[in-house]
Amino acid sequence: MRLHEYQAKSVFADAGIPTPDATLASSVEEVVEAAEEIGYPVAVKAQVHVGGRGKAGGIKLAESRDEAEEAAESIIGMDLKGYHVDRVLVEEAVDFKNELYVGVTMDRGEGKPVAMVSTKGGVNIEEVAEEDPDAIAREHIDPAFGMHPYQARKAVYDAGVPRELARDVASVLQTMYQLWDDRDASEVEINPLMVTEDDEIIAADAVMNIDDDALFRQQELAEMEEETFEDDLERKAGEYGFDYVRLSGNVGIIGNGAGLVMTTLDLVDYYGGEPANFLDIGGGAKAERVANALDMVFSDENVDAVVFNIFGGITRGDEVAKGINNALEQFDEIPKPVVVRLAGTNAEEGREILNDELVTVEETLEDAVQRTVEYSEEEAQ
Amino acid sequence: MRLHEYQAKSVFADAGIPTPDATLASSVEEVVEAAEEIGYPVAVKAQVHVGGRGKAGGIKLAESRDEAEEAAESIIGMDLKGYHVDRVLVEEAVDFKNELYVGVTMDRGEGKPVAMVSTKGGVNIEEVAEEDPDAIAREHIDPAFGMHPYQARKAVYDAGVPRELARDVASVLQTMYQLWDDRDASEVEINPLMVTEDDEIIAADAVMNIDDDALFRQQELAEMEEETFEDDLERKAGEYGFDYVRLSGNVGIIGNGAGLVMTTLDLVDYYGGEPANFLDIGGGAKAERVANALDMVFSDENVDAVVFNIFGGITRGDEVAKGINNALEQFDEIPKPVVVRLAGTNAEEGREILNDELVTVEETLEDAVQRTVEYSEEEAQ
Amino acid sequence: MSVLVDSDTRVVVQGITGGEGKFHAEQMMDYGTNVVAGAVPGKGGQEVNGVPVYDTVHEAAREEDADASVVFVPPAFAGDAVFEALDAPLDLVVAITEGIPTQDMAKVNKRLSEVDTRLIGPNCPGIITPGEAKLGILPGNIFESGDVGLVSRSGTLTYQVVDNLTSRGIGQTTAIGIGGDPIIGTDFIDALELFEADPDTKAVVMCGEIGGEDEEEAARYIAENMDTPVAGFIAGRTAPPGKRMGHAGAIVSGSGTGTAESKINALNDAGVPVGDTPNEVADHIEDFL
Amino acid sequence: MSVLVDSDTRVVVQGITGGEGKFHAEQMMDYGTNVVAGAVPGKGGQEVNGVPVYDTVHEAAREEDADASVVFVPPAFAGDAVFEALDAPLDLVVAITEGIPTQDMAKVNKRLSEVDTRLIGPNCPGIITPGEAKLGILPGNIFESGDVGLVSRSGTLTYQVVDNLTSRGIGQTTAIGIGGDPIIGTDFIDALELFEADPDTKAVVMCGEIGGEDEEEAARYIAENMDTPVAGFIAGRTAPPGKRMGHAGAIVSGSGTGTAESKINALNDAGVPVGDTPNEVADHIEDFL
Repeated sequence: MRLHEYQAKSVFADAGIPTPDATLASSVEEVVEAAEEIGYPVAVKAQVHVGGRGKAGGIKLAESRDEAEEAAESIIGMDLKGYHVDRVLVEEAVDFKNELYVGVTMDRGEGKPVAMVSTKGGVNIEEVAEEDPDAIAREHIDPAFGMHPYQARKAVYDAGVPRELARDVASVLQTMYQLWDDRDASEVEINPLMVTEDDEIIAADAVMNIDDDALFRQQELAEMEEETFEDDLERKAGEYGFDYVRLSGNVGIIGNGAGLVMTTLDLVDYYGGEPANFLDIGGGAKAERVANALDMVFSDENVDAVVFNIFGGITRGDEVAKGINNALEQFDEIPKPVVVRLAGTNAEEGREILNDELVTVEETLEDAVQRTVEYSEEEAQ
Repeated sequence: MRLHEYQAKSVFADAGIPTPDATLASSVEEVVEAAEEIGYPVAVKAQVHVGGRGKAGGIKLAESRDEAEEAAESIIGMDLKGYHVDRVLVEEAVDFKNELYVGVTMDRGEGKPVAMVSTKGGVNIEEVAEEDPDAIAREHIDPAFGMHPYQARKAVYDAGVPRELARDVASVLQTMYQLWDDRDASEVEINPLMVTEDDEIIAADAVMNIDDDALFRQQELAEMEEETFEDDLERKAGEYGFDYVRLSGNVGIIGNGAGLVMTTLDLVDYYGGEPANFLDIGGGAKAERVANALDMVFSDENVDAVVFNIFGGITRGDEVAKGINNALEQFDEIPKPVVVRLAGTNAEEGREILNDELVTVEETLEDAVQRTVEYSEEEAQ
Repeated sequence: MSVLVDSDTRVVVQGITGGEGKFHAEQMMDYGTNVVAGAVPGKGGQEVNGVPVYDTVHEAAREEDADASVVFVPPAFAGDAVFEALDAPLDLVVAITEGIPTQDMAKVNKRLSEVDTRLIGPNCPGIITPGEAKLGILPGNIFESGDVGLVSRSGTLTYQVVDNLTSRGIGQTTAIGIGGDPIIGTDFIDALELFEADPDTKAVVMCGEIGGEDEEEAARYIAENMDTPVAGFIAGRTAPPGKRMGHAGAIVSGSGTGTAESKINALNDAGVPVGDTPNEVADHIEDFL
Repeated sequence: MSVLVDSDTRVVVQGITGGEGKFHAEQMMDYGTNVVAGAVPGKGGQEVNGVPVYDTVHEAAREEDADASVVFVPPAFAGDAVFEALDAPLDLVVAITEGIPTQDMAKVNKRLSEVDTRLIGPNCPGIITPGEAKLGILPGNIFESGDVGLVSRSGTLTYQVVDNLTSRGIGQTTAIGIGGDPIIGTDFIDALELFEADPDTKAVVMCGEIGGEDEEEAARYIAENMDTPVAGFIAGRTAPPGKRMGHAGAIVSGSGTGTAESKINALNDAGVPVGDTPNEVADHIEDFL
């Protein structure tokens, strides 16, 4: 789960990290009111989960009431890389002489968190990492001990943060690790951490991503999740409890197990088709889940044909077959061609049950995918 | 720092551990009022830092108003093993079918905390440890990870706590470890943890000792420290910042460094004298500390003679000598004979400075102690 | 022969009284696995499928001389269950549970560096030595005893590849599902090392997927240390960056690390042929044998 | 010869800009100790007594090739300072600071089990190899180079015993003050092991005190592993139970463990003569040589 900038900033501010004066607004009037209250210049910033908001026109600086109005009008309601902008953060524009980067993330390779500090803030840190890796000081944290104070200091000094700022930046980093740890974050980041002329530091942006698997014990953060901002189909997948990713093609894909579904996608591509989605119904799926999965792909207007690929381990082929039959029997006409491939536990029983007036049955993965791609090409014409 | 029972219980209760209804009282009237409010039977318990309060008459059960009055009269104002009882805890007397023990302490040998559970609660756990060590389940905790939930369960099951109580007792133990860790405790203990007829558990006593060295970061607990209950001389030592222990003899002992002071005590004993105190003035002592130390031992009515034993490392002999001269010159008459032995850094310079009209100077530790013991015997006559 | 588990392995099932635990304990026993105990706090003294249940893993290990466990404990408590098994200590812990918080696993990972116990998983189908024992949820019937070792980050994809092998008469020494999470116990290199040391394993299938750099590191390991031939498969060639493909670990980061292309190239550079389809993997293995 | 430190040891002083740190850095240098750097956060770039100061121990170690440190950091920050030195990593860390919270030391103790660094202290006077180097606050002038190793939980008591030795012309190989806290790095056994292995150490003095069971364990170690003769001293024979005698570790528990009597008996049983006075310890050592 990714927090919005305004949410992350409020979490950071509560923990004692300095953030600019800011107000959330969802109308032009509210933006102007907030801007007048805060005083110019202000930044008007779209609150959507999209990287590179600035370049895409989602962040505008306003020096006056007119400019604030203008910024609000152009941003509120805009479509930013597919996301509709409902709300903006109106924020004091901070004068700065320098931009730093501080963040904590999980280093998969090491299996432990890593704290990072750089004096090259304000730009994409992944670019810095590629072009000038030495510009980022990294300090791995032992998750049993947590971050020792000396580690925060070391990262800050190693990064070359000026000595007069070191104590404050180290303190921010220590707080960020604490948040990372306490809140089950997968990532926390301030980029840029601005340095003012008076050597004050202030978090001009804020990123906080929470481990979805830990939301059960992060109630306060879980409640911040805002469904309205998500893709409709992805929301539906969330309700059904599917792992789902929407893609740009026209071949709907349903399967059990992430690796197998990914492989099905790859085979669709391999045989010249274009995957419309990743949909994993998980293990041990019963009839209702099967029907829900079909509902998902049928709801996607881009889908022209569907491949249903099940390798039964826990999942039983006859259960799946029944589910498919039941789900499809409710239609007067099947909306899109469905190809089913069953293997593993009770696969034969399943294939026997499957109503081949409703679906095309194939025995091998390769045949099923090829057939589906053919259907999708026919339908697309 | 040792918390009083009522303080420890309030800390435990705030953390969610069940404790009996109780009110602190400092007069007979208050006791009766509290008892009437709580309902009989109640226990009236002296709040002093003394082990074995019950046997010594510091805990009484009252079934009625008269008995409550009687108990209050006998306990408030009593002298309990040298401690004056100012206050009592009036507490709901809990009906129980069983008494458990739970505690967390530091295992010095292992250098890590150990959680302990026993079904033999209600008696001195150290006696249980000696007579029936297997009756105590011990679980060492890795201080970097803290107590894993399974460790609390394991200790509880290993101790043979009945299965229907296991979850609750494990939860209490987990909470106690958390308190131990969060509050820099050196020891937390509930003995007995009573089990009622309804299989409820309740902390009938509570011990919580805090690491003095960590009080700087335990402000809330540090504020609970109640000077009024302490020995006057020990309080004075606290104000002066000395390590001081009052003993029963008549030879006052001042020295620098715990090991050397202990050795001086031992030598006093070895040469037939009786130490009146342990007083370590610490390293690098300046004139004022020297004067304060002399004030301490002179204030002790039991002291008949004083040995001042300094081995200079950081501490300079000439500084100490000046301090002794200055301190003693303020007296018209030196209240008790003082023997000084200086060795180490600038010892010779120190011995030259020392005013031997005020003090007796000896070169070796053995001679100094022997001479002091002689003085103490003369004075005592 | 086999690696890690065989018919002598004495197994504790953690969470044996839950739905999944009970079902799979029975499945494992039916397959021939030597399940000697269950461990569930508060359920000590009960029996499940004739297997005695203990309150703690320590007690189960002590009383039944167990040396391995399979964890079917819900994600909120699974990290603790793994710690319990590591500290018992057992020799092998197989964690099936999906959805353990990553920070819990980071702590488990730290403990793993301190003990001799091997962890497989979490979020994995388990491990099977065909005809001897399975610890986990793999469907026993698709496996056959033979010469090929298999290691995979994925569950059903493993079954797919095994099916392709078995249907050609190519059996397996042992198959290890290492799991799809970002932080796991046994990784590719650990498994490859075991297979390389096993004289009966004549070839190895390694099924990777997008995310992380374990496949790249495994490729380096293979190039430098392995004589046993390896064929590979990488799922997720068509996955877009920044989207998690089901598995918590299957994600191509924004900076472009973790792509299928990088992994396939690394494997090819190490002399490992990578199949475009699961069936092609079986072709390569057939060539090796 | 000597153990642990000599004139080649390259020393960082942590907290060199504080009053104590500065004073003792100078004292150490006057004694001949090779102090190559100081480490104080925020003071990097300064010089103290001509010694360069760095912001981190890592930097000091890297730039000056240091292998040991002495910690003069206030108790609230000293645990962290020790971690920093352990992780730098240095070979030897000597923590002089008194009053470090016990729970901080329990965490340090855990880290010590993971690294190769040796910690001496905390709450100790340090270590000295007479004529070569001292790391700590011991008064150099009372020591003399010679054949006797010394290990002690106490500071000034050590000086007393050394004085009794030196005044008879008995010099020391190395003297180690292991400190008076309940949780310490190097303990008696560690130190005894070093002396036993040092061919130049012909006899050892071990000064214990009440509290804990380290002396009893050391006695067992001596009986089983040492050829070098050992003489002992135990302070606190007259200490009442339950009262802390200055040192955080010097306390006879209510249950009667940690008494001087128990320690003296254990040492006697191990063939170690225990002096009633410091001077008697010197008598025993004289007999050995």
